[in-house]
Amino acid sequence: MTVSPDMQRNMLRQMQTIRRFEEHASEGFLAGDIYGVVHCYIGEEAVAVGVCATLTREDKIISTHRGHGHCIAKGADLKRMMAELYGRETGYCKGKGGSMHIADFEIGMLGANGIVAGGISIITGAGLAAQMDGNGAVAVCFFGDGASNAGPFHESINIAASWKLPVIYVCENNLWAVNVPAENSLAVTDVAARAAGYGIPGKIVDGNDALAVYEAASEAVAHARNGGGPTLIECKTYRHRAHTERADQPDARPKAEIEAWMAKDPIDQLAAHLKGQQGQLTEDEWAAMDADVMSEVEAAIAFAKASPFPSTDSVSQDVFAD
Amino acid sequence: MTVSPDMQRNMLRQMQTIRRFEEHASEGFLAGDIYGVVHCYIGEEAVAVGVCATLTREDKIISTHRGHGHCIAKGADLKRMMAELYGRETGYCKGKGGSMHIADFEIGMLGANGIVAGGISIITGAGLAAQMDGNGAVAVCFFGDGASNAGPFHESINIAASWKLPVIYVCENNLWAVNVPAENSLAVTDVAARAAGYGIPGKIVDGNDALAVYEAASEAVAHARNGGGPTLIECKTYRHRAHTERADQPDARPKAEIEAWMAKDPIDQLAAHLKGQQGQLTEDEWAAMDADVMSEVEAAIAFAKASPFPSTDSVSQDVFAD
Amino acid sequence: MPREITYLDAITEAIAEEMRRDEKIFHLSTDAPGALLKEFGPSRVRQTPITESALTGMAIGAAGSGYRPIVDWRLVTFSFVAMDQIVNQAAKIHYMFGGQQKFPILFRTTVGGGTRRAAQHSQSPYSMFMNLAGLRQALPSTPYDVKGLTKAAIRDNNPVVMFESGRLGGLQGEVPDEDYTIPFGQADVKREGTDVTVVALAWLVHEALAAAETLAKEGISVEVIDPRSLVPMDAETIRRSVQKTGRLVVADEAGPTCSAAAEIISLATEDAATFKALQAPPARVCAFQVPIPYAPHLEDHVFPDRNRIIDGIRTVIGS
Amino acid sequence: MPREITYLDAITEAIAEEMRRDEKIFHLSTDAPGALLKEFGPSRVRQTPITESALTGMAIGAAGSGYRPIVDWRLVTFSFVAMDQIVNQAAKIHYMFGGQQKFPILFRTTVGGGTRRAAQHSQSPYSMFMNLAGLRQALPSTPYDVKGLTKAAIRDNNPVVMFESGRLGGLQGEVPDEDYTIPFGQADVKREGTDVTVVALAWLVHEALAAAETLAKEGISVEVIDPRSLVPMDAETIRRSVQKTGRLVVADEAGPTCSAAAEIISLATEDAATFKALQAPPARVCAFQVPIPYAPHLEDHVFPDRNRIIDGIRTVIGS
Ligand SMILES: Cc1ncc(C[n+]2csc(CCOP(=O)(O)OP(=O)(O)O)c2C)c(N)n1
Ligand SMILES: Cc1ncc(C[n+]2csc(CCOP(=O)(O)OP(=O)(O)O)c2C)c(N)n1
Ligand SMILES: [Mg+2]
Ligand SMILES: [Mg+2]
Repeated sequence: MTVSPDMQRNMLRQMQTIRRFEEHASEGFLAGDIYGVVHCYIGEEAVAVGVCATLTREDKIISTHRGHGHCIAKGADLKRMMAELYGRETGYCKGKGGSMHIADFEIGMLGANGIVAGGISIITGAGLAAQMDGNGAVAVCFFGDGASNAGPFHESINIAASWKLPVIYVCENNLWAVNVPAENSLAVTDVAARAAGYGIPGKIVDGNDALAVYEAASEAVAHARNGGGPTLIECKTYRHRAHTERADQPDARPKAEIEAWMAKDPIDQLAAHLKGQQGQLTEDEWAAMDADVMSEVEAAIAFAKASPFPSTDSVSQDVFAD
Repeated sequence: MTVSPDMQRNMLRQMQTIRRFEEHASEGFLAGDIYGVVHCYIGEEAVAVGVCATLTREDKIISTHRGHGHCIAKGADLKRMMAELYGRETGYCKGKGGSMHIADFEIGMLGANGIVAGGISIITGAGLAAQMDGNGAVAVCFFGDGASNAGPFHESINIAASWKLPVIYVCENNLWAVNVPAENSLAVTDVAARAAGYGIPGKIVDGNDALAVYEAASEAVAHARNGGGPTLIECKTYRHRAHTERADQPDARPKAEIEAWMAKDPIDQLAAHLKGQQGQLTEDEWAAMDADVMSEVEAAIAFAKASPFPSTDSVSQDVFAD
Repeated sequence: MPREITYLDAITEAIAEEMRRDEKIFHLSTDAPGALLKEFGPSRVRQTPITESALTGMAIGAAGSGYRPIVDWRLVTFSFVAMDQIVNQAAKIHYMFGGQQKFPILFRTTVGGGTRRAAQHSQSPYSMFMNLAGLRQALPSTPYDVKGLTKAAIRDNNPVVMFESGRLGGLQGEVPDEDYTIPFGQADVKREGTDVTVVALAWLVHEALAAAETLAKEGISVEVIDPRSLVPMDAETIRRSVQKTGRLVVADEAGPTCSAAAEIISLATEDAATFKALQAPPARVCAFQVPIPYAPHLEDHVFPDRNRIIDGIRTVIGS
Repeated sequence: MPREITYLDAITEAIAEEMRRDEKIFHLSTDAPGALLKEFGPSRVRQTPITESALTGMAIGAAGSGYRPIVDWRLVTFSFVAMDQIVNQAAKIHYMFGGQQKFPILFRTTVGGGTRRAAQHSQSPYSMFMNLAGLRQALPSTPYDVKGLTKAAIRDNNPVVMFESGRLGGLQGEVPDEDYTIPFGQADVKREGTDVTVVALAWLVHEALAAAETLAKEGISVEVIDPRSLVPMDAETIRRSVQKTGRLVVADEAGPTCSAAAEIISLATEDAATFKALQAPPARVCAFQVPIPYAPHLEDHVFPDRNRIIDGIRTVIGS
């Protein structure tokens, strides 16, 4: 499958946007401007971007506690995202959600979620809605290796497979769930092996290779749009940072493992791939792209900082819809 | 694997005991002497008996809403079982549990359960206890095809497989869950296919053939006792009766399907097998065995009927243990 | 033209009428209701695997995608496997996401005992749901109320939990032919009286009415209030009644601890005017705080009934 | 010799001491506590998959097989995925099976807000558990109490839910060196007073003590009662206090509806002697009945604190 250089550059830019956004999210968190908890996606950008590049605005996705990357890849507004992290009125959730709860239903981003595996059945319901709509839209479920051991994974995929729902289940196997290595809690090496229990295709893909992810996702999306039902795609990847951005937390992962994966950075890889193709990306263009991304992120920060905090009266609003 | 004729006769007798016990449970229910709900196991006796014949008293089992067969196969006392159905003080649960909640921890029967898939993690914990005890005991989980779609199935088997717990998961695939055919809710034809997602052996066996069940269970039990971890055994079987004994309930199952399975009655099959072996079971012996079983069941009924109802004071007892 | 239909038929009618009106409504449950399945077919009335948790989540996702799902958990027992989706998702999602999307969902579920099905299948845990913010809830006691509240619930743009009383499924009552809804948050005075207020829920409404009838013969005038809707709860109607009668008994099939009855007593006593009017301690006439036992006479002993309500009333009026 | 240790260390100490004493005790959680893991190793302090439901069920099975498991659900948020095992199994299994087997299990879980982690991760739903029959429950407010109650919980032959206040994890307090337990069902009078009774839970105990200190300067004498154990609840101590002071405020971090606060108000008002002694309506000083928002000033606005307790006290004493 060939991905046009334009598209590759777009993907690279999105990946870099995720990275720069999160680098700031971490800083802002450590500075005390961003509250609660921040889980960074850094190192895994190729998954969200590779998958979402195959989707249209009508398609839906759902995310996890590690949600910034999925939001950005689906086209969320950096300003409203950052404002949400800053707890401002202009944020996606009016300051009520924070990092773990960003959603944008307008663009089909059905939300980050503080519950491991909590979104899997929700997006499966969106897949049912898409099937009932009959317009060929699909729904994509992002979830971790840890989530693949939880009941909702099983219940939802079984239903999606039985009903041939247009859902793509994308496991981000970053080998760890907080401080528990996947090999200690996953009875099989490959989450994709579980597809056999539902009679659906299960694919393993290098989750640090955006183009490989794109290719696998394209096939799964086409399969789903054609009424073929769900696919389980396992993306082998890794987070560069600790589980959250809290300063004092333990990280049980071996240094050598971290370094080996850092060397396989998905952004470096895609940039190198483009650079390796005559005329597709020069060092200067790459630097300019990054500068552009940085200024977009800075604009988002400025927007967030300039936005008012919500009024305390708002705590009683939106408990119920009209 | 050869099963001694003595053992075969014991198995036949147990199967007949389950059947006669339940024939009366149904009568008693329709007569208004047994209350609430009664789910009969009739037609599936070969599964409980074939599996439990491989177990010792130290081994543990857990059951479902359809629990009489498992109780009897594990050696429960018919009198106390019947007394429980009759709501008497002498019942296993002192009249507090009824048909859906019979347990006998003394013999390693950890209980019937009103929640589909509710027992799967409980018996997995008993398997963990057995592993920690280190005495080679195993734990057996009986559950339905319907339960195999539920989250606890997945979570528990994954843990058992990861930790190599000595648990045997026995799916009683009777093709229906109330009025929903398995083919509508199970994404795969064979529940055993799910074993691949946990890296454990998955076996399919004729659940109406007690000796085939015995053989499969023996292997799985030996594997577990030797530290090999869990096995998933799927027994293809069928219930002869409606989902419960309530008089007015709909039964969506096709008549022809019911009849075809009635013709494969597990008791008839084992009896025929024994009769076919010179000198192992004559018609008269079989009639005598049945008469003996009947009188045992009748003694249980008499015991139940002669037992006092619990006092109303007892409602406040056993909320907490001392 | 009012007709007599059962409580269960009233629910089915409500759902069927709404499904005819709005094709975005569909129904999910592990055993599809026959009448609905027959009229609307298997794509709108779906028989599902036994996965109440997944169904609950799927309803949220479908609601967030423009549908108006109905999920029948059936016995409230089974709602507990879906509790994460209920507590952590359905109740909070509208608020947590800043109100950006509506989630119109009806969750149906049967509560109560009396069926001799023991502890797991005889529960009345509505107060566990009431403790949550973000779910409308009702517990109707008559065919008329259940139809009107079910229709209101389906038209509501929020997740609503409709607790259907298992004991009342066969109860006959008048229901008009015309379309009507009953707004959430409006209690109904089922009988007027002057000596004591009995706030009763579901089946206990009927027991309270029977108790009132008995006591009327002794000249004791009992007012029976049915909150109908649990969230929001119509504190005003209850307080007004207690201010009139000076006495309060709450009758409920659930155990007392942290129950709807405790909430009603708190709503009454913490209000200055009501507190002032109260002439005797309020009383909870509830089930014993125990799991529900199987044997019929044990089960019956655990639950409150008209006789226990009469005793409760006698205590608060000091007779 | 009493030492000062933190609330969290007191819990760890309690568990470690009990684990040294009884090798049938083991610990299951999705992220094993470092100190316990180090001392007892990975077979007694197990890191598990993220499956709180399975862990809860496994604890029941292991308890029924002679072990004394401890399950840490961690945030109470995650207990909801285990709710079927909690409600339908753990709470009922001893009763339902006629008392034939004991199920000694400690379920640990962290409750409360203040961490800016928004609606899902800031919950205080203890009353949902209190509504169930069959689970002992506690919510301690000091290192001393949490150690003594945790040890009592581990030795108890029932499933016990220990609600650990997230806000108090770092709180220092005196804890003796010697072995001790605190029996369930005994409230503690944290401060004696004569004008008003404040029954407060967990973090609010400390806020109530601060409020009492402030009001003491105005000559208002506040009695602060900490129930410590939620099930059983020590109604006697609360009633005795209210009979003395004639006034009751209940302060809790949970929302008011069907809350522990509602239960405490009911226990007080339905008792004849206490009702008679009450000179003003009782008051709930609780969180607003909303999901918990993320932004710090919003979150802080939702929760009660010493100032709101002071306001509540002023209202009930009419000053
Ligand atoms: C039901 C539940 N249990 C526990 C947690 C705490 N928790 C948050 S993230 C996490 C690890 C998730 O691992 P994985 O699914 O692999 O995602 P990753 O963090 O690796 O992206 C845990 C245990 C939770 N959020 N939800
Ligand atoms: C969680 C849950 N949901 C629904 C039910 C109602 N129910 C009781 S038995 C049953 C069917 C179970 O099917 P299966 O597991 O195949 O067992 P079988 O009855 O066929 O033996 C259902 C849906 C239940 N008991 N528990
Ligand atoms: Mg992971
Ligand atoms: Mg079945």
